[in-house]
Amino acid sequence: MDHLGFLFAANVFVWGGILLYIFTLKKRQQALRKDLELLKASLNKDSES
Amino acid sequence: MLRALDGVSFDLSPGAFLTIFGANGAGKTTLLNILSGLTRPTSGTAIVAGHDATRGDPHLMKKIGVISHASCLYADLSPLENLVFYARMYGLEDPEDTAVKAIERVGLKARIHDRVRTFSRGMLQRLSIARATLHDPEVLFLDEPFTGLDPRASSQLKEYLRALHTGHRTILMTTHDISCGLEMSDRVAVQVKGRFAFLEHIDNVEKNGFEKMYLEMMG
Amino acid sequence: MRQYLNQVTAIIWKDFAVELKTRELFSTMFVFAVLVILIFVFTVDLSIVNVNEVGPGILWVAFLFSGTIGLNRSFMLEKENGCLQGLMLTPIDRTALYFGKMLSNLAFLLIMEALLLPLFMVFFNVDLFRNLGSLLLVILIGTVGFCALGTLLSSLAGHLKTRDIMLPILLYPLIVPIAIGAVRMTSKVLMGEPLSEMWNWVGLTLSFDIIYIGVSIMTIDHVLEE
Amino acid sequence: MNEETSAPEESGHVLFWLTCAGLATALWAIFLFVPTEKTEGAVQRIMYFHIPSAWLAFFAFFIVFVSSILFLWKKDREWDIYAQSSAEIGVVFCSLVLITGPIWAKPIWGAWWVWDARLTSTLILWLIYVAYLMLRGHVESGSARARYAAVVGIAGFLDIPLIHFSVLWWRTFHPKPKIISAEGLGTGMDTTMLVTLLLSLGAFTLLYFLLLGQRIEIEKTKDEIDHLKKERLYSH
Repeated sequence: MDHLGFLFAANVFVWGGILLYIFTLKKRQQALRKDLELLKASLNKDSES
Repeated sequence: MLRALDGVSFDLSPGAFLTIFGANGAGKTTLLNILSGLTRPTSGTAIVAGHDATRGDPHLMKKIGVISHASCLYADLSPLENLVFYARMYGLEDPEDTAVKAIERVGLKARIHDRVRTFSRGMLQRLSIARATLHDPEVLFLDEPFTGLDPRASSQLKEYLRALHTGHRTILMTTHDISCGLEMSDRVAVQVKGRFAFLEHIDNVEKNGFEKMYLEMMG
Repeated sequence: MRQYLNQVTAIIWKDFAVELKTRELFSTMFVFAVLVILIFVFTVDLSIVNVNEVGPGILWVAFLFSGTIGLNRSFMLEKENGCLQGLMLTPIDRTALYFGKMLSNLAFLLIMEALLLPLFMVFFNVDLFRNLGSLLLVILIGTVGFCALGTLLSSLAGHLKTRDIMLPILLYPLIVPIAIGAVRMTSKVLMGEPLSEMWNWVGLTLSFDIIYIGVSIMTIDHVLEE
Repeated sequence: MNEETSAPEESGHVLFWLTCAGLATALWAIFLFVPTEKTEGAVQRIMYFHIPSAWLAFFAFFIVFVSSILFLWKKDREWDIYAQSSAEIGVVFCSLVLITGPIWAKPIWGAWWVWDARLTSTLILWLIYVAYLMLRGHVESGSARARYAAVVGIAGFLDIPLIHFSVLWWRTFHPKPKIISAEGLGTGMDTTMLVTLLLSLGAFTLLYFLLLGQRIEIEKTKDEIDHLKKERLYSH
C-alpha cells in the first residue's frame, strides 16, 4: 500500500530536474563568461594595435 | 543596446531635396522608417511637416508619402482598385475620381483594369508613385527608388521626381546611385554606420571629388 | 468616427475584391474542411458513438483547422509586396486595421461554415432545424472568439519565417476554452436543449470574445510596429 | 566594475544559503516530521513538492504577465529579460508538475493520466508557455521578439481563468476524482501537514528567486556580448 517506488521516482524527477536545470544554467553562464572574456581580450588587442 | 542610428541630426527647409548615400546596413532605411513614423526610436526626436514622427500621429501620415522598393500594391487587384482602396484609407473625397486622375498622371490609363501582378518593374514603380502621392503629400520619402529599374524606366522616374519636386515638395531620398543622386538633389549626405559622415549643399560638392570621398568612406 | 468606419469597410471590401478575383482562400478553406470531416468519418467509428456527441466536435475541428488556414493566408496577402507597410503609412488607427482584418476573417469563416453546415447535416444525419436560431448564435460567438484571437496572433506570427507552424502552436492552446465551449454548446443545442440551460458556456465564450478583442485593441499597436 | 557587482553578489549569497536552508528544512519536514497519510500512504508525500512546484510555475507565469505589461508600457529591455527568465523557470516547474502528477495518480487512481480538470489545465498551460518560448526562438530582431513575446505573455495569462472553468465544466458529467485540492487546503488537513506544505511552499518560492537571479544574469551577459560584438563591428 505504501508504493515507495513511486515516491522514490517522483523524488528523483523533482530533485534531479531541479539540479539538472541549475547545472545547465551554470554551464550556460560559464560558456557566456568565457565568450565575453575572449571578446574583451580581442577588443583590447584591436585598440592597442 | 544596439543602435542602428546614432547622433543623426539635420534640418531640412520646405522644398529641399536631400539625397542620402550609404552602404547597405548603414541605417538609411531605419532613418526613413523613423521619419515616416513606422519605427519608434528608443530616443531622439523627429519633427516632420510640423508633426512629431516618433508619436505615431495619424495626421503626419496625411502629409507624407513613401516610395520604397516594395510597391505596397495588391498584386491581384487592378491599379484602379488599389488606388481607390488607398484613397479611401486616406479619407479622400471622391476616391474613384482621385484614383483615375492619379493613374492618368503616371501614364497607366491603358492598363487601368489589368491585374497589378502582370506589370513590369517600371510600371509598378510608376503606380507606386501614384499611390504615394495620391493624397498630395508635402514631404516625400524615397527608399532606393531606382533599384531594379531599366535605364528607360529610371529616366522616366527621374522626370516624375523632378515634376514632384518643382511642385515644392520636400523630398528625402536614399540611393546607391551617385550620379543620379547628385543630379537630382540640392543637398547630399553620406551615412556610415548609423551616423551622418557628410552633409553639404550641392553647390559645395564637386562630382569627381565626391565620388572619390564616398568610396573612401565606404572603405 | 466616420473615417474610422470607412477605413474598416475599405479593408473588408479590399479583402473581398481580392478573393473574388483569385478564389484561392475560400476554395482552399472549404475543401480542407470537407477533408477534415471525411478523415474523421473514416477514423471514428460512427456506428458505435452517438453522433450528437461526436458530430459537433468534428464540425468544430473542421472550422478551426480551416479557419487557421484562412488566417495564415489572409495575413500573407498583406505581406506580399509590402502591402502592410503601405497600410501603416496611411492615416489609419491600428485598431481599425485590426477590426478590418478581423471582420473580413470572420466573414470568410462564417460563409464557409454556412456552406459546411448542410453537408454536415447530410453526412451525419442530424436535424439542424430543430434549434436553428440557437445553433447559429452558438456558432457565431465561438467563431468571433476564434477570429478575435486568431487575427491578433496571425499578425504577430506573420512576421516570422516559420509563420505556418507558429500560428497553430500559439493559437491552439489559447483557444481551448472556445473549443470546449463551442463543442459543448453545439452538442447541447443539437440535442434540443434551450440556450437558457447553458448560460455558463455562453457567458464563458462571450467573456473570451470580449477579453481577446480587448487585448488586441491594447496590444495591436506593438505588434504592427516595424 | 568589481565594486559595483559585489553588492548584488552578496545578496545572492544570502539568498543562496537561505534557499538551501529552506529546502533542507522542507525535506526534513516532508520525510521525517510529517506523519504518513492514512488512506493514501507514503505516496501522499509527493504532494509536498507537487503542489509547491505547481505554485511556483503559476507564480512564474504571473511574473511573466506583469513583466510583459510593464515591458509594453516602458519599453525597457529589463522587463523583457524578467519575462523571459520567468517563463523558462515556469516551464521547467510546470514540467515537474506534469511528471509528478501521474506518478502520484498511478497508485492512487490506478491510471497514469486522468483527464481531470487540474491536470488538463496544467498541460494546456505548459503548452502555452512552451509556445511562448518557441516564439522567442523564432524571432530574429530583438525589439520585435520582446514585443511579440509580451503580447503572448499577456494573452496567455488572461486565458488561465477561462481554461480553468472550461475544463472544469467540461468534466461535470463524470465522477470527480478525489484529490487534495486548493479548496481543501487546510480544511481536511492535519496541522503538521499544513505546516509541512507551507514550509515547502516557502522553500520553493525562495528557489524561484534564486533561479530567476541566475537566469537574468545569463541574459545580461548575452546582451553584453552582443553589445561588444556590435562595437567591434563599428570600430573596424
